[in-house]
Amino acid sequence: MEPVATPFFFYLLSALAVVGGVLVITRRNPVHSALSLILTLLALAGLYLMLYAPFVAGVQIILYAGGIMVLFLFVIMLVNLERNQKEEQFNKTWLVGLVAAVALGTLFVIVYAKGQALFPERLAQLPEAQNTQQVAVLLYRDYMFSFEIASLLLLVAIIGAVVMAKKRID
Amino acid sequence: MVPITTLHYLVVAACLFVLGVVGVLTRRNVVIILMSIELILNAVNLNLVAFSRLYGLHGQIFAIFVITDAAAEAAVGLGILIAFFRNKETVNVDEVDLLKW
Amino acid sequence: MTDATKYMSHLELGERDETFLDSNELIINMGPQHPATHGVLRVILKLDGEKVLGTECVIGYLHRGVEKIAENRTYTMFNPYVDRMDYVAAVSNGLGYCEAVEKLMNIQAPPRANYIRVILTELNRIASHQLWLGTHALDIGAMTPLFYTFRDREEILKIFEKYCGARLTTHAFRIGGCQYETYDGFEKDVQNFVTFVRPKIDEYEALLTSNRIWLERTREVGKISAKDCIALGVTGPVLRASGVKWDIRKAQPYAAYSEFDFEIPIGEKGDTYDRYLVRMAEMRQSLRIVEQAVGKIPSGPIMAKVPKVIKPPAGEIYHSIEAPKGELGYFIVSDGSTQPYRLRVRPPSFVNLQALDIMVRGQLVADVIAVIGTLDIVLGEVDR
Amino acid sequence: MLNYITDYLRSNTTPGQAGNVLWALVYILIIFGGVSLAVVAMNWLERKLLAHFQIRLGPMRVGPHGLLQPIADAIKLLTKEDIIPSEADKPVFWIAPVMILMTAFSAYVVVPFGPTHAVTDMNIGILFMLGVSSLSVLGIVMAGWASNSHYPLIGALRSSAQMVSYEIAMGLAVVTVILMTSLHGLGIYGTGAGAAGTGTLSMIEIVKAQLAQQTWFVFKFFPLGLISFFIFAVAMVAETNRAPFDLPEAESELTAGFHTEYSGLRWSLFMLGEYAAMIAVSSIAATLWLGGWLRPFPNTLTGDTWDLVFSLFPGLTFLGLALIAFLGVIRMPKHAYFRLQTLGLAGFAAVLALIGLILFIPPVRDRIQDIYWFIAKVAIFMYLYIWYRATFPRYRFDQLMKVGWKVLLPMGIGVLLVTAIVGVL
Repeated sequence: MEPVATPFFFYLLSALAVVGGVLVITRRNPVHSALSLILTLLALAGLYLMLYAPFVAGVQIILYAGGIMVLFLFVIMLVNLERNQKEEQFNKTWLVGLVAAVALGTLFVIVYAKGQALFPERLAQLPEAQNTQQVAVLLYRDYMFSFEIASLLLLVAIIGAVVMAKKRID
Repeated sequence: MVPITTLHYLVVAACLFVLGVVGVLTRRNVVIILMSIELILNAVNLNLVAFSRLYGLHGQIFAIFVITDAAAEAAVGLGILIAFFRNKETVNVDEVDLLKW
Repeated sequence: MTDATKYMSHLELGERDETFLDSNELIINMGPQHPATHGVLRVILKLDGEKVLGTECVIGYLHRGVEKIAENRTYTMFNPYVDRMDYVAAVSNGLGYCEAVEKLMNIQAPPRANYIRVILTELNRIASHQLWLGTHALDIGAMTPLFYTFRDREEILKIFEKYCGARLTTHAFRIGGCQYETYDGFEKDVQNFVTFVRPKIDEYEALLTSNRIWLERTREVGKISAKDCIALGVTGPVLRASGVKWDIRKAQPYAAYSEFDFEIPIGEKGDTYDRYLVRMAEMRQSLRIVEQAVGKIPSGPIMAKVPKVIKPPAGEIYHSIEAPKGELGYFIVSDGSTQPYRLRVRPPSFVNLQALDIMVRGQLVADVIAVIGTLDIVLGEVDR
Repeated sequence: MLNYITDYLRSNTTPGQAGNVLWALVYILIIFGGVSLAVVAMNWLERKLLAHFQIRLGPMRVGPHGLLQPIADAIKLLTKEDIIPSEADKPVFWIAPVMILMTAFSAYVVVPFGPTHAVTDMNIGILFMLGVSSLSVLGIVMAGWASNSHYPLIGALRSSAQMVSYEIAMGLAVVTVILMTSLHGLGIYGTGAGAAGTGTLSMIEIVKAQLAQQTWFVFKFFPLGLISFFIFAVAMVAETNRAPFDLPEAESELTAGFHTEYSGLRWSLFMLGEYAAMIAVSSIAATLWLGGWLRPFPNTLTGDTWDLVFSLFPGLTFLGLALIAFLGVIRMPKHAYFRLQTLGLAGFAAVLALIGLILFIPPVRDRIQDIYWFIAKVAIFMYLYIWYRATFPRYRFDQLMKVGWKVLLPMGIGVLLVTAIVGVL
């Protein structure tokens, strides 16, 4: 069954994502930036749902929006300095950065314009109803080793974060 | 209306990617730089998931790994940030000009 | 004995910190408008995250100058004022004052008056402990005990009302004895109350004593050693919970206390849980005293021979009683006139409040609430 | 039109699965209205029950037995001045309550009130619910930060730390159940989405798995199911910031926690969100462990007679409520002042009795049964919430963290491991 009003939702969600992204890099107050980033993340979760990837969408919501962003907000509140907001927000090389970014964007546009033919327009009809089960099968069969490595990475990250953030007792 | 194709998603991803790059290159606040990196990772994720519709589920698996990675990166990055802030009372990157203090 | 001055807290309140990083201290102001400070106590907390580095009490929001007022009132006129200090235990305040003046004038209250005094004072002790239990439990988050204790405290207030017409600030006693003879059925009312409230105390204990969360919230919280207690002059249940068997009713018996058989419950560790247990046991002991007193109340006059104009001889006197909160002392200097030359009150709450700082240092913010509750302070008495 | 409705009622898919936008919207509206009504009812019930736990009467003035009190409260809150602190961050201050409300209500999208009574049956059902309810942390942090005041900020930080910690224990308990959907042992559950030994995240499929395995998961692999249920039941109280884990709004310490600076309508949105979240997590617990819409004793008391007996329960409940209301009418004081109230209560009783009678009509009876059992199970949890609040003191913050990380988390991991081992054996 074809989802209803696909273009409408696509444009809405993409607009939200891009606007959120713009706000992230322009807001003076880091908390506002973080909230904009949450908007982007949620819009992306919606896009994943439209791409028949419900599991990734769920992980996006629970891990990104509900986990990582809370961490960000926590840290922002810990280091939130009034003084910081009054300072110059962009560094001295902002012009160079902007030029580099524009060049990168142009590159993308060129690649997409040239390579449009490369992307086949056939859509693999992935059965949404079985998405989670299929992801699980792939994850625990073909990508078992990577999965274990990822868990190790997380462990290292936990220890690293604790070591970094722990108060030194002199 | 034009039907939504994979290319549409790729364009959105490209926009987010460029925004992330601009953020990393121009902002001074470390927290916002870290958030811009998250933007870049998300752009990549969108690409992966969009392609997974064409080439099978592997893209989604990669997206999940990227999210895992992002969690680890955020944890360590913010840990460093706190340690740094505790010593220097600032969160601006261009003031990180000493290797030791 | 330890040097008491080393416990006096001096917070440097100069720099205000803008951040919440745990490397810096945070100064937070609790009160005077705060639901858990039991009135208008203001506590300035110096925090490291949630950990308390130090406290400073700012008092005086309820200061009425009771001691100064005494110098401009005759001894009789000043009597009702003392009710307004510890308004939760007004009867005890009145007893202390009357006995101090009697001692100054060398008057002996008749035995029947003494018995009535003991009964009312002990009832008041139960009422005070009930109110403490309700509010203390509410501070720690248990809502229900409050309503249970208020239901039972109501019965005591009814007895007071029937006896002297007032419920809270009773002004029950006069210099030289009691103003009123007991009403018909007083003994029966008191007896009924004793049988009524015994199972109720078990009910409070059923709600709290073995409640795991209650144990975790009160055990090892706000510990104070017997040595520190003595050094700071802390008295009452707080002192007894630290293991010191000091109760003025036994140590220097006043009124008719030497004629009754009761025990002094003491604790071991001096933490909040022990203080809770001590007070619960004290309620039971008070019931025992009340029961004995009602059983053998003598007949006779209720007022000693007191001159019309109370004019104590020149001299000074210190008399203290065991109020529900601790040692309540009155120091009166008389110049031989009808008004005291100087009157000084030693209120238990005021002295006990000093212990707050050493009890909460190193503990968490939530414990400050528990400790303020367990000290059982009444701001009317702290500020006078 | 009528045909269309009856046709739809006979179908055996959820509107979301059928792609029927209209019916999905109708369901959403019904759920929104129903949950709001339930919150209002909860408000009244909580005050009444709490009062009776504490030997008081509770609201008695507005309407008979205070039945109209929630309406009076609502009017008061709506007409109250809406204060925004001058130093507050206005946009964030604005969005925070809306965020909490939105997350609380969007979780209901996947709650199965019956085999077809859900807005949609998502493939990631339970993951979606957990994810969306974890978003309410953001609302709390935003509210605390935007207020620009010490107490709300501390309340918000405490709250988010608490919710993030307990989410982990909660997730582990949920994973145990998901594992159970694939471990049948009896060899019955071999069809549908979870075929070939794979489990399922879909809320409806989880209940169907319980039906197929002929056991509620709370009793499965006794006592493993029970332990995981216990973990969830504790974690869910902490997750919704209710007593004895109500530290974020610990009245005696932080005045009112993250919503100290809120008043009027916005404050009522917080309350609405809180209660809606309570009902949402309770429905997760009911679905995952207590068999969702399944009636009690599905495997021992079988047969048409028992089916009939259990299908009479909804009607009987309403008749019972009507009876209580009638008793109230009889016990009303006979005084002119109370005439209106007595009449109102009698009318209320009559409405209840009428609903009860309608529920005895066979077609209605059959359709309503599932919903009735589901709501009954959720109601048990709501009662427990109130009971906890009346009984327990409040945990201290470090103790709360200790319970979360040192008790529930290892327990959750242990149960998960043992379940996996037992299931394979």
